[in-house]
Amino acid sequence: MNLGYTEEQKAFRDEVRAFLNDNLPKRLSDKVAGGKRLTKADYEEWHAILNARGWLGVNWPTQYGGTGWDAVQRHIFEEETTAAHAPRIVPFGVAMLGPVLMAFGSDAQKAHYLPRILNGEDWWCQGYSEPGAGSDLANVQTTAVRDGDDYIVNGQKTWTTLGQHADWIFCLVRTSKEGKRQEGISFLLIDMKTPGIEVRPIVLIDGEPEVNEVWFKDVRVPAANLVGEENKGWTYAKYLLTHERTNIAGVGFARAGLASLKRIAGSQSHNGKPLIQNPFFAAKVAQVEIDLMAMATTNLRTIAAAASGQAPGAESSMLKVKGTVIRQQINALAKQAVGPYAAPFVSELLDEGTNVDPVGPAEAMPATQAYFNNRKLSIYGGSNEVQRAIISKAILEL
Amino acid sequence: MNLGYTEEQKAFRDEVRAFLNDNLPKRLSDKVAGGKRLTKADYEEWHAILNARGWLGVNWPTQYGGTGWDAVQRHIFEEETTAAHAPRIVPFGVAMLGPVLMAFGSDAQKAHYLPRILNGEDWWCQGYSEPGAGSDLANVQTTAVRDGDDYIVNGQKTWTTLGQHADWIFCLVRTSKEGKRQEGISFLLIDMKTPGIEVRPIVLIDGEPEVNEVWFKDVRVPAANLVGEENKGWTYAKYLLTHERTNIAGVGFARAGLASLKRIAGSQSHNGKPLIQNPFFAAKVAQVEIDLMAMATTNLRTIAAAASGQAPGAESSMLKVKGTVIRQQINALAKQAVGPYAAPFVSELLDEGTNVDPVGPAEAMPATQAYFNNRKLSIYGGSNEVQRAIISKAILEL
Amino acid sequence: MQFKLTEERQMLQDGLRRYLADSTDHEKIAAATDGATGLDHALWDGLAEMGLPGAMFTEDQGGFGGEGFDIMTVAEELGRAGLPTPLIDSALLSGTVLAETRPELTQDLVAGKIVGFAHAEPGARYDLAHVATRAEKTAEGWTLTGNKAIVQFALAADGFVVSARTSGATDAKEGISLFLVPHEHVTLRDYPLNGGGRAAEMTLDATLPEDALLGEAGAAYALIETAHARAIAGQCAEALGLMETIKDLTVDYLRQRRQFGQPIGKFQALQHRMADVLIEIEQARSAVINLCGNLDTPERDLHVSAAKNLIGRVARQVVEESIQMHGGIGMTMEYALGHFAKRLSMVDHRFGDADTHLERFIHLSQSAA
Amino acid sequence: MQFKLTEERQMLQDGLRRYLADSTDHEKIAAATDGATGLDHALWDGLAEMGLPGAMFTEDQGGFGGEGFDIMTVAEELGRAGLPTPLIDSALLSGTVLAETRPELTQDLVAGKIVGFAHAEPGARYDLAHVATRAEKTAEGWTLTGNKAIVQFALAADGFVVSARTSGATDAKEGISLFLVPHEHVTLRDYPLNGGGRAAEMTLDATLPEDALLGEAGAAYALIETAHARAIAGQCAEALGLMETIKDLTVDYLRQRRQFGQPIGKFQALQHRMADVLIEIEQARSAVINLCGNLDTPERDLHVSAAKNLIGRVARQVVEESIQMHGGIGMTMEYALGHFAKRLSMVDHRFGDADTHLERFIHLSQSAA
Repeated sequence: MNLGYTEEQKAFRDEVRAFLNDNLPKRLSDKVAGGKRLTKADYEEWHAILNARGWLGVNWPTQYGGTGWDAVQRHIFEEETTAAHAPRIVPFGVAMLGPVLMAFGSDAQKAHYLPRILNGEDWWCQGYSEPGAGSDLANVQTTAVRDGDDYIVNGQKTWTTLGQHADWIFCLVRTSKEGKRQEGISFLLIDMKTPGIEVRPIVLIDGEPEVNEVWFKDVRVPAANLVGEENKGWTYAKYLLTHERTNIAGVGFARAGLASLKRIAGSQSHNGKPLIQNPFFAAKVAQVEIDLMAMATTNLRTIAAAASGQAPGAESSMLKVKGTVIRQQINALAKQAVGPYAAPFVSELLDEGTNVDPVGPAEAMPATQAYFNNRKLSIYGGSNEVQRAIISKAILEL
Repeated sequence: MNLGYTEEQKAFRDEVRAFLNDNLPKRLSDKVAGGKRLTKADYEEWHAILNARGWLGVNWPTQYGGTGWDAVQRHIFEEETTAAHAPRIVPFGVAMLGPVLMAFGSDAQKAHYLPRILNGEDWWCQGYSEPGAGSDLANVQTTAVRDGDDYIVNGQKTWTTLGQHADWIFCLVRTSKEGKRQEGISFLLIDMKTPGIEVRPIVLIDGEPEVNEVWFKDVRVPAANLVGEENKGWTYAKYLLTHERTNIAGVGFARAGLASLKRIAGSQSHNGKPLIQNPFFAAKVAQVEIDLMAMATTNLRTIAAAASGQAPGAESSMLKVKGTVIRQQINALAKQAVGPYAAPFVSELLDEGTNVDPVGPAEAMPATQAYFNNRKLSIYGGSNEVQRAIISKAILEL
Repeated sequence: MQFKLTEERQMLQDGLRRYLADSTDHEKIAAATDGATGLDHALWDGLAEMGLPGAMFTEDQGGFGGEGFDIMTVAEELGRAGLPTPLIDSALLSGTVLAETRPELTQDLVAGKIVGFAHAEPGARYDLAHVATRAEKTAEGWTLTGNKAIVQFALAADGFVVSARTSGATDAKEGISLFLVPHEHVTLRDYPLNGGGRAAEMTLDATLPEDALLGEAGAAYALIETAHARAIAGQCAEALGLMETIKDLTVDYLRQRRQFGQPIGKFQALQHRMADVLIEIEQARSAVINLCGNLDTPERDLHVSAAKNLIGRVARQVVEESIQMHGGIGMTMEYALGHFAKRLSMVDHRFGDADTHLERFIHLSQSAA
Repeated sequence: MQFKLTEERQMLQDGLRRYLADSTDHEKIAAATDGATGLDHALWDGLAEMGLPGAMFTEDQGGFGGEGFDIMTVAEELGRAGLPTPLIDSALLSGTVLAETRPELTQDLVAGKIVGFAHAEPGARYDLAHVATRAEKTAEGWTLTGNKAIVQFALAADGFVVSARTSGATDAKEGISLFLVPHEHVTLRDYPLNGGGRAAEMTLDATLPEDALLGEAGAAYALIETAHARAIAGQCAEALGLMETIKDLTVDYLRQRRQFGQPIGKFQALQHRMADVLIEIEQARSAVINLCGNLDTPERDLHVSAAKNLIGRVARQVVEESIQMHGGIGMTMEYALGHFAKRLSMVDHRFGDADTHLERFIHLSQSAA
C-alpha cells in the first residue's frame, strides 16, 4: 500500500499546476470562485486554451488528439483544475459523444466530428431524457421514421443541459416498436439548426435556466447521421453511461466547497464569535470533512484499480451516492452559515461585472443558489435510488 | 384546543399517585429503577396489589372486573405507574387474551379464564410467532388435527416472551390447508403442563433469557379450548393486534429513560466537566427531548381521538415507529454516556440483593443491557418496516 | 385535553382555505414577487376583510382572537397556500408591540394597515439583543441612525416599528428602545426573496418627534422577545401548512407518476421514506400545538426553541425528500413544488435556525434545572 | 499510489484467515470468555507461531513488519473472526512502549508472551492524561498506589506496563511515568466483557525496584499517545473486519431468508438500506487505510481521530441495521451475529468514542489552521 503519488505523478501534477498558473485567466477563475453565471463564450475560451495545450481531450487516446492519460493522471488534472477554480470542461462533446464515436462511429463520422469537438466548432448537447421517463431511460418515445435518405424525427427531449448554446444534439430515438423496448432505439446526431427544432429553457429552483426542453416536429435528419447500426442505440447509450464516468465522486468540487464553507463560517459571526467556533457548527463541518477524507481515498482506490486495468463495478455507484451526499451536505452547511441573508435573491448579481451591490455578504446568494441547484446531484446521471439498486443487486445477486 | 387535563382527570391522576405512594413496594420500584431482573414472584406480587384495588384489568370493561377507564385515564395510569417505576403489567393475559375472549370466547371460557387472569391463577404467554415466519404472521405451520374431542398439536413457536413462567399459552394453529393461508388458522388455548410441550429459553444479546422456544409434539388439546370458530383464528389474531394497543408510543418509558440518561450524564465526568455540559452530548440529549415532547403530544392527540370514539388508523403505526426510535436513541445515548464501563458484563449484578459490587458506575451495566435489549423494540410487535408499509399504504392507497 | 378547533376557528379555517384556493397559486405569487411591493394588495385587502389580521388580536384590542391557536389556525392556511403576507411582521411583531404601547393603533392593523418591523440588523444574525442602530435624544426629539436588515414587505408598509439603542453595548439586552417611524423617514433598497415576497435593507438617518418612542426608553427587550415568540408561532404554523401542501403534492406525484411500468409510489424504498416524512410532519404539528398552547405560560421560551428546532429539521427533510421523490420536475420553478419547497427552506433562515434554537433550548433547560 | 497488499502481507492475511476460520467460532469464543483468563491459550500460541505479534514489530525489534499496513492486515483478520486477543494490549500498547524503552524485551512479545497495559483509570473516561495513580520514589525503588480500569486480559498477562504520576496535577500531560510491573504485584478483580474476552480492575499498592521505571520519569505522555495511535489503528482495522463478517452474514441472510413468498433481499427498502451500509463499510476501509498510511506522518493524530470518529459512527449503523434486518434471530446469542454485533458495538467504548474524537479532530484542525 502506498497512499502517495509516484515521483512521475508528482511531476505531472506540477506541470498541470504550472500550466494553470500561466494560462487560466483570472477573470474566469474569479467567476467560478464567486459563483457567477458562466457564458457560452467563457466555456469556449477555456476549451480553446486547453485545446491549444492538447489537454481538452482528457479521456481521449492520442490518436484522436487526446491526452492519452491514465486514470490517475486524469484524476490529478481534475483535482488541480477544480482547486484552481477553472471552468469545467463541458462534457457533452468531449466526455460523452467523443468516446461513443470512437467506438461505434463510421470513419467519416470520426474524421468529421472529433476534430470539431476539440477545436470548438461544434457545441454538443445530450438528447437522452424525455418527459415522463425519468430514470427509465429505455422509455424513448421520440420517433425517427426512415424516409428515403433521411429520418423524420418527432418528439420531445428534456433536461437538456446548456442546450441553449448547442449546435448539435445526440439523441436516442425510437426506430422500431418491435421486441423489447431496448431493441428499437437508435443513436442519431442532429443539427440544432434543422427546421422543426424548438428549444425552451426551464428555470430551475436556483433561478437559472440551466436546462431546456427540445421539441422535434417533422425534423429531417440525414440517415448518414446515424451512429452505428439502426436499433442498436441502446448499446451505445449504455456504453456512454458506463464508460469511465470521470470524476463521478466529485472530490475536487467537494474540497473546493468545503474550503469555501470554512471561509464563510470563519467570517460569519455567531453570538460574538466566528461561526466556525460554535461547537454545533464545527461538529457538522468536521463530520463532513472526515467523510470526505475517507471518500477521497475510496475514490483513489477505484482510480488505482482502473489504472491497473480493473473495470469498476458497483464502486462507481457507491462513489456517486456518497459523493453527491457529501457535496449536498456541504451546500446545506454553507446555506446555513450565511444565515438570514440566504433569503434575498438578486439575479443580476450572477452577471459578470455587475455594478449591483450584493445584499449582505457577497457569498450569501451563491451559497443559497448552490444548495438549490445541487439538489440535482442526487437526481441526475442515474438517481441515487437507481445507484442503490445497482449496489445492492451487485452484492445480493437476487 | 386545550393541552391540559380536565379537573376530573387531574383528580384521577392524584388518586393514582396516592395509590402508588401507598401501595407500590419500594423493593419493586428499586428493582425497576435499578434495571434488576424481575422474578415471576415480583410480577405476581404487583398484579395482586393492583387487582386488590380493581386496577389490574386496565383495558377491561367493569362487567368483567375491569376498570372501565377511557383512553385518557389509561394513559394517565400508564404515565404515573411508569414514572413511579412500577413493574409493567404482564400483557399476555390482561391486555391480549382478555379482550379476545370477551369478544369471541364462549360464555364458559369467559367465566372460567377471565377471573383467573385477574386473580393470578393463570400466567399466559403468546404463541404467535414461528421460526422462519418473522413479520409474516399468517405463515403458521404448527398444525392442530382434530381427533375425537381433542386436537393433536404439532409444531414450534418462538419468541415466546416470559414463556418460562407460563401456565397457559394461546396459540395460532393451522387447522386447514385449503384456501388462502389466512383461512385455515384457528385460535387455541393450551395448558403448558400438557405432555409433549417443551420450553427452551433463548438468551438474547443482553445476556438474558427473556424469550423462549416452545415445541409441541403430539400435544392433545381438548376441542373445548378452541376460541370462536375453527379456521377463523386469523380474525381473532388481527383483533388482538389492532385492538387498542396500549401505550404503543411508550412515552412513559421514554421519559423515565430520558430522566435516567440525564442523571448518568450529569454524574459522568468528561474532560473535567459533567458530560451533560459537553455541547455535543447536550445537543443529542436536547434533540431527543424535543422529539419526545412532540411525540408525547402526538400520542395525546391520538388518545383524545380514541376517547372521543375515533378508531386510530395509521397513527398507531406512526407512534410505534417514532416511539421506538426515540427510546432506542435514549438507550444509545445512555450507553454512550457510561463510557468505557459499558464493556464489563457481570450477570449476577442483575439479581436482587446481590452482594457483588458493580464494576464502575452502578448504572453502566443496566444502560448497556437496555441498549441491546431494546433493539427488539423496532423488531417485535410488527417491525418498523411493517409499520412503515401500513403508514404509506394508508396515504398512498396504492 | 382537547385537540379540536373551536367552531369559530374551524369556520375561519374553512373560509380561508376556500378563499386562498380560489384566489392564489404559485404563479400569481411569483408575479406579485416581481411586482412593486411583493404583495398582491387586492388579495391582502380581501384577507383583511375575512379577519386575517383581526384574528391575531383580542377583543379588547379590536380583534376577535389573539390566542396561540388563533395564530396557528390562520398561519397554517397561509402556509398551505404558500402565500407570503405581512401577517407576521405587521400583525404579530409590530402588532404585539403596538397593542402594548399604542393600543389605539391596533384597530388600523386589524383593518389591514401594514406596519413593518425593523429590528434585525446586518451583523446580528439571530441575536435579538444585537442592536447597533442608535437613537439620540435631541431638542427636536429622537435622532435615529443605523441600518436594518431584510425588512419584509417594507415597500408595502405605511410605517415601521424600529428598534434602536438608547444606551448600552451593542449586544446588551438593556438599553434597547422602540420607535414608530413613518415610511418617509427611511431609505430602502428592496429586492425579491427566495420563496416569494420582497424585503429591503433600511438606512435610518432621521429625526423624529418625541412621541415616536414606544413604551419606556431602554426597556424594550422583553417586549421584543414576546413579539418574536408570537411571530415564531406564526412562522412555525406557516411552515406546517407548507409541509401539508408539499405532502399532498408528493403523495399525488407518487400515485400518478409511472416508471418502470408502475406508479413510483409502489416502490417500497420510496414508501418507507414517505412514511418517515409523514411521521415527521405529525411531529411538526405537535410541536406547533405545544408552542401555541404555551405562548402565555412560563414554558413559552422552551417551547419556542423546541418548535423552531424541530420545524427547522423537519423542513429540511421535507424539502429534500420531496424534491428527490419528484426528480427533475421538482427542480423546476414551473411546477408548484419548487415554490413551496423554497419557501419552506427559508423558514430556517429567519428568527434563528435549528442549531441556534437547540443551543437556546439547552441553555433554558439547564438554567431551569 | 498503490492500494494492494504486498505479497508478504497477502500471504499472512490468507494464512490467518484460513487458520482462524478453522480454529474458532462464536461458540468457542463464548467458551473462552467464560473460562479462566478469557483467552484460548492454545489458539493464541498458534497465532503467535504464525507471526501474529511478530508482524507488529520491525526487523530491528525482532519482528517482520511494524508498519501501519501490517497492523491493518493482521487486526482486520482478527476482527473478521470476531476473536478477542491481547494483540492490541500486549503487542501494540505495551509493545510500542517496550520497543522504545526496553528493546531487549520485544523478542518475548514476538514469541507470544503477554504484557498487559494498565493505563486507563476509573474516572478517566477517554482522557489519556488523566492519571491519579501515584509513584513515589523511595529508598527501595518506586511505590505505586492507585487503581486501573478495565485492564484487558489481565489474568492472561505475565506482567503489565503501568502508568503512574510522578509529578503534576491529575490531568496534566507532564509528570506521567511508565513502569514494568510483574503480575504478582497487582490485585485484580476480573470479569467477562460484552463482545468477548475478560478484563480486570487493578489495585496497585506495591514497591518495585528502581529499574521498574521505563524511560524518563515524568515524560511518558508522548509515548503513551504514540502507543494509542497504533492501538487505535489496530482497533479500527479490527472493527473493519467485524463489519466485513457482519456484512457477509447479513447479505447471506437477505438472500436466504424468505418472507411473504420471496427472499427478504428482494424488498427494495432493505436493498437500499443495505446499499448504504455497504457504502459506509467502504468509507470505513478508507478511513483505516488513511490512518495506517499516516501512522508515521505529521498528520497522524488528525487521522487517528478521523478514523475513530468514522468507525464509531459506521459501527453503530452496521450493528443496528444488521440486527434490524435479521429480525428476532439477530437478537439472540445463539446465532453468530449477536457476538459480532456486540463486539463491534464495544469499539466505541475504548480509546474514545466518536464524539470525543470529533472534538479532538476539530481541535487539531483548528490549531493546524
